[in-house]
Amino acid sequence: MSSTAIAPKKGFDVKAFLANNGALVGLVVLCLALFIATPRFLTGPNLLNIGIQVSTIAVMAYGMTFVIVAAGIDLSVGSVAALSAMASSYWITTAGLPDALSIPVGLAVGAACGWVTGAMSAYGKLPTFISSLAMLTVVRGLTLVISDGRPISTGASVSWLGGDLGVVPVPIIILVVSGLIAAFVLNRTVIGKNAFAVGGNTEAARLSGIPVKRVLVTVFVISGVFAALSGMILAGRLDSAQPTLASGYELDAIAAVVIGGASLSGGVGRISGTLIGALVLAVIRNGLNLLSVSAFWQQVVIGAVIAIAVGFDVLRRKNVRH
Amino acid sequence: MSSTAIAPKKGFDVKAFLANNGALVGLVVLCLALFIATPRFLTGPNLLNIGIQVSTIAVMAYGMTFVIVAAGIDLSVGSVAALSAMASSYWITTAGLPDALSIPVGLAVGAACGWVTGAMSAYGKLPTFISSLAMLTVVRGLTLVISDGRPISTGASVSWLGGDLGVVPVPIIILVVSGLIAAFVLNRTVIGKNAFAVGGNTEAARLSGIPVKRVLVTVFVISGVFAALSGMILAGRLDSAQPTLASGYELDAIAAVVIGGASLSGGVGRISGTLIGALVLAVIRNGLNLLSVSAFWQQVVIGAVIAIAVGFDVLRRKNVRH
Amino acid sequence: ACNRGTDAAADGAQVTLAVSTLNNPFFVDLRDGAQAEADALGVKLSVVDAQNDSATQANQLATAATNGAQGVIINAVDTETAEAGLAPVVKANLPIVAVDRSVGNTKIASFVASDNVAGGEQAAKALADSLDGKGKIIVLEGVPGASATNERGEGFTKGLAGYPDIKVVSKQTANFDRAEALDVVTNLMQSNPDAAGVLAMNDEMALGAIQALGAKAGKDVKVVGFDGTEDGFKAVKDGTLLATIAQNPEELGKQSVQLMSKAVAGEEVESNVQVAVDTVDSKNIAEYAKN
Amino acid sequence: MSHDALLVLKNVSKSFGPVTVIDDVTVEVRAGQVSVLLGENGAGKSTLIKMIAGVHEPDSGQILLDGSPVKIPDTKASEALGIATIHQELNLVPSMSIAENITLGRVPRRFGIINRRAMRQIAREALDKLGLNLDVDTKVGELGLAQQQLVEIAKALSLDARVLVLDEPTAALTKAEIAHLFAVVRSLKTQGVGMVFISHHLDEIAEIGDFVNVLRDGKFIATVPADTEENELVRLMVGRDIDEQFPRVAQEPGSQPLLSVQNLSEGMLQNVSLSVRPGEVVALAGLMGAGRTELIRAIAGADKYSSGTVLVSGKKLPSFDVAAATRAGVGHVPEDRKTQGLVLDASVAENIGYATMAATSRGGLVDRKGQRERAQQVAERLRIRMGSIDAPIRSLSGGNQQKAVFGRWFTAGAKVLLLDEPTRGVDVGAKVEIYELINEITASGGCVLMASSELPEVLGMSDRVLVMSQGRIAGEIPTAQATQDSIMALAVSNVHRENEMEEN
Ligand SMILES: Nc1ncnc2c1ncn2[C@@H]1O[C@H](COP(=O)(O)OP(=O)(O)OP(=O)(O)O)[C@@H](O)[C@H]1O
Ligand SMILES: Nc1ncnc2c1ncn2[C@@H]1O[C@H](COP(=O)(O)OP(=O)(O)OP(=O)(O)O)[C@@H](O)[C@H]1O
Ligand SMILES: O[C@@H]1[C@H](O)[C@H](O)CO[C@H]1O
Ligand SMILES: [Mg+2]
Ligand SMILES: [Mg+2]
Repeated sequence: MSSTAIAPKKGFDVKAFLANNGALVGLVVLCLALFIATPRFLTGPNLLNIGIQVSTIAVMAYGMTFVIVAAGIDLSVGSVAALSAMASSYWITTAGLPDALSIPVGLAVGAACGWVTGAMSAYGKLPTFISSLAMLTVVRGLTLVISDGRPISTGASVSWLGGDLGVVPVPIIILVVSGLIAAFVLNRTVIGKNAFAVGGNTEAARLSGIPVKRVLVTVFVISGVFAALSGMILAGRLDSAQPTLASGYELDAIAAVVIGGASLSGGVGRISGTLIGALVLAVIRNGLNLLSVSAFWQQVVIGAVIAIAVGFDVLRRKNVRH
Repeated sequence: MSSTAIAPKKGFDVKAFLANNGALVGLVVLCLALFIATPRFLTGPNLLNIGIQVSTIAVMAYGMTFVIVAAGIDLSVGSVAALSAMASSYWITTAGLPDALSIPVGLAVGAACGWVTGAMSAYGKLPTFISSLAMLTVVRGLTLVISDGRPISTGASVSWLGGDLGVVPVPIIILVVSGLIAAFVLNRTVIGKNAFAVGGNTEAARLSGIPVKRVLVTVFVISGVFAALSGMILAGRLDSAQPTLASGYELDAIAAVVIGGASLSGGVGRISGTLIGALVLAVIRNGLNLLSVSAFWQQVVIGAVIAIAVGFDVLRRKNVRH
Repeated sequence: ACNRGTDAAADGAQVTLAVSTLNNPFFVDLRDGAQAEADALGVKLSVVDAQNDSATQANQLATAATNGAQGVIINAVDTETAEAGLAPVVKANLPIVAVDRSVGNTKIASFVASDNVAGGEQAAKALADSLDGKGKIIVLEGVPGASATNERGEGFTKGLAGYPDIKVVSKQTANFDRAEALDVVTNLMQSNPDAAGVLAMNDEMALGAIQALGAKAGKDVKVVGFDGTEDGFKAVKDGTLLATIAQNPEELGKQSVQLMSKAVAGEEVESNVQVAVDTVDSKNIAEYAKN
Repeated sequence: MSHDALLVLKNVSKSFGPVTVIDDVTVEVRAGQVSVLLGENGAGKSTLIKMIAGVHEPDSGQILLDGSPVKIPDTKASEALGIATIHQELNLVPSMSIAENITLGRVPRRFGIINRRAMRQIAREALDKLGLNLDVDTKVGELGLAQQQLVEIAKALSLDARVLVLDEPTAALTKAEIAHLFAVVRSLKTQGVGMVFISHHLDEIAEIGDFVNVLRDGKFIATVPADTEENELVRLMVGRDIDEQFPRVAQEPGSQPLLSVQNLSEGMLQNVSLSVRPGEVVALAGLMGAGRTELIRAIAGADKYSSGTVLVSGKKLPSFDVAAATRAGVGHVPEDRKTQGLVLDASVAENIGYATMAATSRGGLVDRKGQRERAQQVAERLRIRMGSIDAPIRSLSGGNQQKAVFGRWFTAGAKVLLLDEPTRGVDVGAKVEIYELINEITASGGCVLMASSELPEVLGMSDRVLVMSQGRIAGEIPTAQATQDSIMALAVSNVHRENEMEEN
């Protein structure tokens, strides 16, 4: 008897492909439908638009993927994006400190927020839904306090995040580069693998000597940093940090991660899936605008398409598990 | 040899009391603080106000408790409240049909929405986060479509829901009566027990012959009906069904359930806890208004108090488990 | 820079109307005014709703710049950020008409609006006068940080400056929302039972306040709103609302489309169109109320 | 086929994807008899009985009940046909009470309203059959694994089924509970209930079985009488002979204790002191609920303790810190692999590698190649039967999962191995592999503290036996002098004897 008695079939396996790319199929179907419906969809400028538009949610969702993989949830990302953008703009515009530091300051604020949320859950034992809900409110309040409810202009470096590098929009570059980094950290480093273990079975992870609390704090710090980056991209695109920036984005970010195949009960998730999930959302919105669907019906359609896109993902799971 | 080696202590057990009433302690502390801070807090009229104000979130959260106990989540409740209120008002005000049926129509709409969400998850295998998120968007869109973005006046019976019966406000009566019904169904009926079983261990429930899918649909229908009731109370208090009614309330409703001691991973939850959770939220808001805390700082304080209130609940768990 | 829609030429111009939100009757009226005019002129109007989010609006504007629209009418979510959001539209060389809210320094064909600061001032004066210049009042603010909130707040301050005996006992937000105003005012009347007036930044919140005040509304406590919505007028007629600052959203929408269709045709248009803001109270309600 | 067959699985097959797990197997269940299913880990025993339980439908073949073909698409259908199943892995709702679990899916009710009195009554009767004196309102999550297993058994018994399937019900039980269970099984036999019994404890087969169906690699091998000699059963099962079931090679223990526990108290544990020297295997014996698991967990850092010290090589370990214990060379195979041992969605390689991941990483990067190779090696040594090293561990049979948890600590090079029922559900052949690894660890200067309810294992593999009773160490016996009776005598003693038995 050999320990690997059961040899897997070789060659291209359609089921296996579907298994790993359920949401991708949904995305492709969606794009095909739009391509048939309107010639404007598949033009260079429109694709660039989609790339820019997807960047904020996708970057935020990259960070969220870590939290969800570790079986948590981070409702604070929208608020953290706003506070970070506000802090980085305050730093230069109001406080007059060196612009070179404004992006690091924004990222540090994001990390600090994430640390607090993570620590409340890891050491204070609050469910992450509650710690991050509390932070959602607190951080939005702080954003209003430091801005006095008014927008603050961004400095040159944050504005650059929303601009172009040659012909390529900077948000798209960040989308790709930060996605690669996120995927690398999630799949290749101890941090990422620990997140999977903690999310898959916290007790088993703990009994294997994995520092569960530190892992929880770490994933929230990562989420905070990505949220900060996302907030600064958004502020950069608007040339201004708004106190209401990114409010409600948390649900979109979570949806992107889940559409991408992650499970809210933890242990499962991929950065490429998250990107696909974010693209599904961005493409639906873009397409409905292109098709001039009435604003009220747009909402109906968006909801339906989210359900259908994830439905494709469910199909794949049927093909695999029993 | 005795298999019950560890005999439980008799007499009043402070730990056990805390164990079952963590959030209650948080609420009491909160009330004491407010009582010291402002004499207006503990007046009859103000307590009635709180009762009325808590009713919408609490009623919504009663239904949510069933879903969370069954390890689901229902993000659609705010939208369902709005659609039901709108439908019941449209029924009489716009369509001119008999007022006597407007409340049943509203409840039926809520049940139907819940059925769809539940069916998407039970039979379509979508995670409840996604099915209910899709419904959140779809149902809000439908509300806008039927109202064309404008408020519709409520009929007499829905308005009555927001009025008084003698000296007692009807919302408070509904708060109490529907709470008792919810607690009865959750604890004493097969429906409730099945929800606990499915949420506690789906696989075990399935292997024990519990119709898991039907249970999932049922809890969503219950949630839909309570959301509808909550929406009609709110519309009754305003004498008008608004297209934006109850938007964002889902997070409050979920927070109430979790503050009340339920676990988002399912299998745990109590209606009395949910009521306490909703009261914590309502009392904070009422108190901050009474104290005229600035709008910006209010958000900071609300977030902090949510974290602290749940912190009390965590304390209790420390005292009990190992 | 992009393919302009030649296919649209047959039925007239193709224009995008980017609205801040349609969850508020005010903007629904604005859209209706615009749509009616567009139908009359044979303009193909596509309406997008940003749901009060600047970034969503920026996305919609970017899409409009590449989807073959020949002009963009914008009701900005926020004045400050509109400038950046409109950049792709400017780059595509499309004419822009701003409606209701200004769009910073962007070069636009025309701006159609009523003045929020002036309106705020009028509202404050109407309330102060009815209280004979003295008494405690409550201010209900809109969504924190929204330009309408900031501008009307500025107007309130200006308007109340002339009445030293009017005391603002509490300033709270109800996020432009009727249900929220109901709870906030109920609570505030507990801590300030002797308040004599409520100054609300829009009609929705004023109506919530009236609901909270019950029988006191219009008698012991005067309420002033802003917008002139249908429900607002009805409340003025009933005597529960002292006054509302009527903007004319339908007119705003209508004019913006007229201006746009001229701009698309290459005609010169007036760069600044003021739509009158009126204080509507029991004296002149008959001219406004529809029924 | 005999004519008193109650239930027949006729030429059934089952594949998962490309893998054929059950290949044209025919077995029968007879009224009033216990049919034993015997086979190695992964042979297909659980898969086969899941066809009767309504979990899997056969891809081909037939199920005959009373001679006529039936379909069993789900659990309800199975129950309706009078079949009750105790699955290998526990299927209880931890947040619900014992009574609620026992009546799960069939609570006594009227108009949908639960009759709580009747519910408790049913539960109490079911527990009584097993001689269990537990409060039926206790939450199942608060029970130890053995008690949970008994609740699971009680639940199936309360169904009054015609066919009762027991998939390794005794794996987590001590002798006393097993005796109770077998008494119930015998009385069910007289009532004409047909039973299927799966166990890796060969001595139980002769004791309770009537005939044995042997499976190997998903294929039917033979039907033999239950009193067939153990060696013959092993040969049928693994296809080769096993020389020695307990190949313990004792070492001369070192002089300084490697693991030393002093006056540890927490919960039911009272002033527990013990020490284990390099090269030693010390067994912890005791009755169900004696506190062995609690002790092992406290030493491993899994639970807090209120007083006492744990030393490894003379250095104090912080309380409640598994990571620190791991760094000090402690390895812990927990009692319940499913809830405490495994990340079910992760691959076999990842599960084996958790304890070495951080230590072998470079610059925070996981050494993926090395991790896989190490996992592959240990999987081969332990003969883990799997699709591939990258298959999710969920798809492995229970015994193979158990071997993977063990493999994790072997790979990590743990010096102090804390084993809690280490061979639960492991077949005779694979047990030997695990024992060999234990030998290897002690030969290289490591030590093992092993809680086990399997007395043959305790007697066969340890050098010394510590017997626990009610949270105390009731006594110590050198294994060479220990007998089942001498151990049991200490296990039931509730007297305070710590003075007599203070060691070192
Ligand atoms: N859902 C599944 N998907 C893929 N493979 C599976 C699945 N369930 C079982 N298997 C495979 O089927 C084989 C038989 O498993 P089964 O659980 O029936 O073994 P068993 O005889 O009960 O072993 P044990 O004694 O360890 O419990 C194993 O190789 C296992 O990996
Ligand atoms: N998490 C828990 N909460 C409450 N009681 C517990 C918990 N874990 C164990 N116990 C109880 O503590 C006692 C000691 O259990 P432990 O598991 O240590 O015993 P054991 O000797 O390992 O026996 P077995 O594992 O066979 O049950 C038992 O009575 C058990 O019910
Ligand atoms: O003018 C509008 C209305 O007053 C509305 O109520 C809020 O937003 C403003 O811009
Ligand atoms: Mg098995
Ligand atoms: Mg044990």
